[in-house]
Amino acid sequence: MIDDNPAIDDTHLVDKDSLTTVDMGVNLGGLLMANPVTVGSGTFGNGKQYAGFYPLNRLGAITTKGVSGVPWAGNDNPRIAETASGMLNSIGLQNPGVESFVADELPWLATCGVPVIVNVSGHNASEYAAVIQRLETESAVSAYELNISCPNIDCGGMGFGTDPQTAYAVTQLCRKSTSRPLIVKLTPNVTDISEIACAVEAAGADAISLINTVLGMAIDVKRRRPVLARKVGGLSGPAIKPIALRMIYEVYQAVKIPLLGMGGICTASDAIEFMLAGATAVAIGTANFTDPMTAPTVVDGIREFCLEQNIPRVSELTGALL
Amino acid sequence: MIDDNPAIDDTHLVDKDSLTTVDMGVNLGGLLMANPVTVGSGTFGNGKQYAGFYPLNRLGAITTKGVSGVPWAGNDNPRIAETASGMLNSIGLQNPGVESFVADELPWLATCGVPVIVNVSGHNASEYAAVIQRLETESAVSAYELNISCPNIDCGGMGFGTDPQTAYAVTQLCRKSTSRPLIVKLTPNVTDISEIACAVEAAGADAISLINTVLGMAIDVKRRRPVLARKVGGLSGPAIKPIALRMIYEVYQAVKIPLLGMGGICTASDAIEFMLAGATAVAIGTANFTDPMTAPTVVDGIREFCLEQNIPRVSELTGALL
Amino acid sequence: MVMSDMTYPACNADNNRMEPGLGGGQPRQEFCSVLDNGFMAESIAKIRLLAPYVAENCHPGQFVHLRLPNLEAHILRRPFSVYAADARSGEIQLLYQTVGAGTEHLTTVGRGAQIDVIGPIGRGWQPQPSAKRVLLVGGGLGVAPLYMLAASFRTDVEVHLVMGAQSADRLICREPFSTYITEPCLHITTDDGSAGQHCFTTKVVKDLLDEGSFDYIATCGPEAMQKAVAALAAEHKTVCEVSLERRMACGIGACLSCMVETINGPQRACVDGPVFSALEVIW
Amino acid sequence: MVMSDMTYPACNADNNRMEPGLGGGQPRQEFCSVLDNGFMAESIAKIRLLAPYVAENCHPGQFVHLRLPNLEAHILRRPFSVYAADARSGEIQLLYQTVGAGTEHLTTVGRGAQIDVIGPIGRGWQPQPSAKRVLLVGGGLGVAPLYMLAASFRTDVEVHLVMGAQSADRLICREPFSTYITEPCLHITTDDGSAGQHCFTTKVVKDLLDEGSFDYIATCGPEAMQKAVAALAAEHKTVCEVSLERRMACGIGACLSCMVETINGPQRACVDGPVFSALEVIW
Ligand SMILES: Cc1cc2nc3c(=O)[nH]c(=O)nc-3n(C[C@H](O)[C@H](O)[C@H](O)COP(=O)(O)OP(=O)(O)OC[C@H]3O[C@@H](n4cnc5c(N)ncnc54)[C@H](O)[C@@H]3O)c2cc1C
Ligand SMILES: Cc1cc2nc3c(=O)[nH]c(=O)nc-3n(C[C@H](O)[C@H](O)[C@H](O)COP(=O)(O)OP(=O)(O)OC[C@H]3O[C@@H](n4cnc5c(N)ncnc54)[C@H](O)[C@@H]3O)c2cc1C
Ligand SMILES: Cc1cc2nc3c(=O)[nH]c(=O)nc-3n(C[C@H](O)[C@H](O)[C@H](O)COP(=O)(O)O)c2cc1C
Ligand SMILES: Cc1cc2nc3c(=O)[nH]c(=O)nc-3n(C[C@H](O)[C@H](O)[C@H](O)COP(=O)(O)O)c2cc1C
Ligand code: FES
Ligand code: FES
Repeated sequence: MIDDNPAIDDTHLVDKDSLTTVDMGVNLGGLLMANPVTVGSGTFGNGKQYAGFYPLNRLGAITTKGVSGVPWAGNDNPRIAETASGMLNSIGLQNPGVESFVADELPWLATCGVPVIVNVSGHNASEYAAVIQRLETESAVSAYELNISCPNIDCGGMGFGTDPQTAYAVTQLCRKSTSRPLIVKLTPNVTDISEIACAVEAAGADAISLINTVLGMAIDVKRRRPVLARKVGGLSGPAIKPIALRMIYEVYQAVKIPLLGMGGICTASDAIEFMLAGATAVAIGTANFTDPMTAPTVVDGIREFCLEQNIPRVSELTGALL
Repeated sequence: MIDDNPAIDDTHLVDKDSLTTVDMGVNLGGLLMANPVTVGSGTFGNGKQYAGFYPLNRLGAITTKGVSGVPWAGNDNPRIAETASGMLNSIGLQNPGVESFVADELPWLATCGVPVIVNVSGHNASEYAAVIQRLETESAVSAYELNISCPNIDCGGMGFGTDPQTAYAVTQLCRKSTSRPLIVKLTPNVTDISEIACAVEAAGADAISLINTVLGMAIDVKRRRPVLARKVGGLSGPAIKPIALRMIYEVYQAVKIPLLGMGGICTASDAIEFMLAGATAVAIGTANFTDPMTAPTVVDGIREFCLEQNIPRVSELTGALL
Repeated sequence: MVMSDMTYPACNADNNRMEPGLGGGQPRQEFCSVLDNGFMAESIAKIRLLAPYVAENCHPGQFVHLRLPNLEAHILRRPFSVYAADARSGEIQLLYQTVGAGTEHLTTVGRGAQIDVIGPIGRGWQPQPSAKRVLLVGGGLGVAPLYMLAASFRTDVEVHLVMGAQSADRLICREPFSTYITEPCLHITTDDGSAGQHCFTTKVVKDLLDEGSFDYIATCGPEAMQKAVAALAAEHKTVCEVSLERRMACGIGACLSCMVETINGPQRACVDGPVFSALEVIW
Repeated sequence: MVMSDMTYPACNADNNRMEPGLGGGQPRQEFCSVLDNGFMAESIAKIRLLAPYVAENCHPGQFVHLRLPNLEAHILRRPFSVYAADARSGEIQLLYQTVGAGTEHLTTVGRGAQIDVIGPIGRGWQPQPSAKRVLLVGGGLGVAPLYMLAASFRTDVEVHLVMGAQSADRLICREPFSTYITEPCLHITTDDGSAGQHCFTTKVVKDLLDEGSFDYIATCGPEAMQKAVAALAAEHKTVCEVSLERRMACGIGACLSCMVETINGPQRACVDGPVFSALEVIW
């Protein structure tokens, strides 16, 4: 899957018994990452908030908050609820729109020394494509992640990700707009995730990211109301890890393009589980809230694991279940 | 929904300020339960194992382990894995078959003084119907729960619950075999749970139970293998509660028949959340493992809540979101 | 639990809105030892932590975001105002009310336990340096973020405090506040009349504003109370700041869980607040 | 940590297969105080619990299923063999090895903490009452369920023990066992030769069986070792019981997580075992 990456094609040089360094580089559908760890869109702002905790170039890539063509207001408060080993959110892709993103966020992101994956939202296929077209001339952008899986907006979002035809159509239109790496992010709220994965692969996606949040709900029994103003929201965090892993495992068998795995990753061991199931790279989402140092800690832990296990290239972990 | 239950039609007699008793009775599609709490099939054996912890007539009903026409061997070991606030199982409906169930389990169950819901499994529609036909003459049986949602068998099980046509067909065939309350248990592993719920309602189900387990996976990074011998399994426990609640909430709006809610219930407050979302009764599953006293504790807690909140009949909680 | 032996950092008038995590007095993650933790009244407790960075850098009105120890299934941190901070000893104090699983559990954490703390966070109080007569209004545990503010004024500022509680036994901070605010300026109210005046804080605020003018009002407590205080302040054309609570995930400006509607568009309670100009907020 | 001042219930030959939860000496839920908890060797610890019901009713080879305190996201209990039980004082002791999150965390639980315990559970050892010369074979922490068994034999029974460990410092129970089994009958092996013979237990078992006949063998430890011991026993036509570990959810026979393949069909390790006749097991 990533045989075309010359930087990591040196197994023959490595003396397994004296491994002192690990090649942490991965190639996510054309996006070269110095290590396999990025962040989950929407859980990391546009990076500034975490820059005081560690230099962001310790990440393999930054993934931005969802960006749409025009400003979106998002949903009413409360927007979050805590659940057992997880949380629900119904932020609703609040964002100031692509122009403001280009003006206020991109210049700073360009200075971080790390690839930038822009997460793209829209209410219909042409809105997605319009965001991409606007960003094509921006050199700070390295790749796009199409969010066709947000459960928190009424029109667009998850609707695109539950139907193979619509998923195909939006991917194809965006594909025509860019030759940059195009990642399509899928929703787990489907009967057959492989079917959707195959559709977006056929439409020209370079990689697939999964999973977005699982539709869920919480109720306040005293107030007799849903906790979230929007009633339902997206479940994320450790609770959903087994669901995410299963889907990575299924999709890895169904498609040839690489996978960006996420859903409840908190530790290096979690991340390695995702890679073994078939992910080329992984994203840290909700765990950023629990511990802002999660992402660099996971990077270090993956490296240590490879050293211990005499694995010279991290990319060897991908799909390497025995 | 349960207006036809005369036993609980006495609101006008109750002085709200001096509530000292609560009518805990519910009517689950014709099955009268003394309180709204039963157990999740497969998490309670056939009851004997818990009879030493409390008298089983503290439950509203006992739900048996899945029963098939002939003995089923189940899956290889390991069959379980612990996950964050949850567990995976791939038991695979191991059971000694309906004849052995009738000979070895029913006589004892008949002595418990509590309705018995037999959970029915099959590889095809006629196998389900055959189990029901065999049990029709057994007076100890009060209701059937069709498990068309088990993720742990290759043929049958969840396959029935992900397609509305098949769900309709199996329900219809079983409906023809019995006039006892027929509950159909749905899988959450679908894009649109309401569609399946409507299909089984149209086919004559008296009630719907949901959710069965969510398909998931765990990987042992050191051994580089899936933890479960069957690789994937069903996720249950508190982790899935938000998913279950959301599905109850959706299905309650889609069908008229009553719902038996389950998925991660550990406390009375959890159970009340399910009732507010639309469940007429609830089942305690995985929590039996964590604490064998969960079910009676939940019954007591629901009663206390009703007393505190001046709710004379527990059935008033069903769907009572403000 | 005596507070009077502590000194507090003076209020820094340069306390601008911060984008956290960019160095300077920005939030950091500290692993803090619990020095002491115990009830002060029914369902109200105080925890003392060794948090040198927060203690040194915290402005009045800022908060910390802490991870509940030994509650692994509760993955979100919990925000608490810094009640007191002593840069010399590195100690901070938080007051908290047991309202749910997290705060209930927090009461079981003993001396010596380690707590993962992010702080100091947010925009604190920003009284005009020229303010000469100021009014602080705290309802319930809303007094917590007002204590460092009270301590921050120069001695020539006349500081009034209206402190409301359900009942006398819940007036937990009366004594410490008396170091900075004494009798004629200290106005107590209780819902049940068991101490001070038998009314809500807003009644006293109204009377005080009617009696004489203030340069600055700071209020924290139930949102309905803050809204009412804000309305009174607006009526009397008095500068007023409020401190708003929202459910928070990240606590550092990244997730947009904690939005407050303002006339300047949606703002994050965690880093654009929790203290807002009362005129800015769309209630 | 001295064991010799404890007495143990005699082995009950009527210890039939139990369907738990039906009264009598059946499993109950007890909330137990931790009396003591500490390391005995690297990654091996002993915990003492006040568990009067288990202490009174436990047969050698039975286990308890305990809930990990303060690990709310770990919803499954953990099974541990009862190492020692004193009906008089109500105390039980467990030996445990830190192998994962649960056992790691258990080491942090201090004196006075409460642990939710279900027990005693399962089919214990069932040596023939007529047995005169018996052999116990314990690998690693597999010695734990053998200690109460050793204590249960009448003094006219010749009890041999083969005790294997990785190294000398991990031979944690040598001293307590010596109350019941002395020199010529105590056979030590270590993987690294740092104590006793430098070999696996199975080598010694083979030698002993070749030298003279035994009436009964009981073994616990790594499954490969148990299988090898079972094969040697079968060769020598000696009655042999093994104690098997399986992942357990309920621990009381309800969930079918813990199946063992036997010639009598699938059996539950928790209640049909953990002790099985070696001849019954399909390895
Ligand atoms: C900036 C700020 C400062 C605060 N300062 C204090 C203080 O000094 N003392 C004090 O007692 N409380 C304070 N609070 C409220 C405190 O954060 C909540 O009481 C606490 O989070 C409740 O946690 P729980 O687990 O006990 O409740 P639960 O209801 O079980 O919590 C569930 C979820 O809701 C959130 N939540 C519940 N109530 C509130 C609330 N009032 N505000 C924000 N989130 C909430 C929790 O953080 C958690 O994510 C402050 C809140 C904010 C936003
Ligand atoms: C009947 C019986 C008696 C036992 N007696 C002892 C004893 O006296 N001393 C001792 O140190 N250990 C004993 N064990 C093993 C002990 O239960 C496990 O080491 C322990 O559950 C590991 O928990 P963990 O959270 O540290 O490991 P993790 O690997 O994190 O646990 C994950 C899951 O796997 C299960 N698991 C992991 N290892 C085992 C195992 N070997 N057997 C069964 N389940 C396992 C856990 O219970 C849990 O459900 C016994 C097991 C059984 C079945
Ligand atoms: C608060 C919050 C906001 C999110 N916003 C977005 C978003 O804007 N675009 C998107 O594609 N995914 C969004 N997600 C989904 C995450 O990127 C991620 O797919 C999901 O949370 C699962 O990973 P986790 O369990 O590690 O958080 C959001 C998740 C959370 C919790
Ligand atoms: C070990 C185990 C065995 C189960 N066996 C069955 C079964 O035989 N038939 C069935 O319909 N559901 C079975 N289930 C599903 C439960 O009845 C229940 O629907 C599910 O676990 C969700 O509820 P919970 O989270 O409270 O456990 C089983 C679940 C577990 C954990
Ligand atoms: S809590 Fe995340 S932005 Fe305020
Ligand atoms: S652990 Fe449930 S049957 Fe043995």
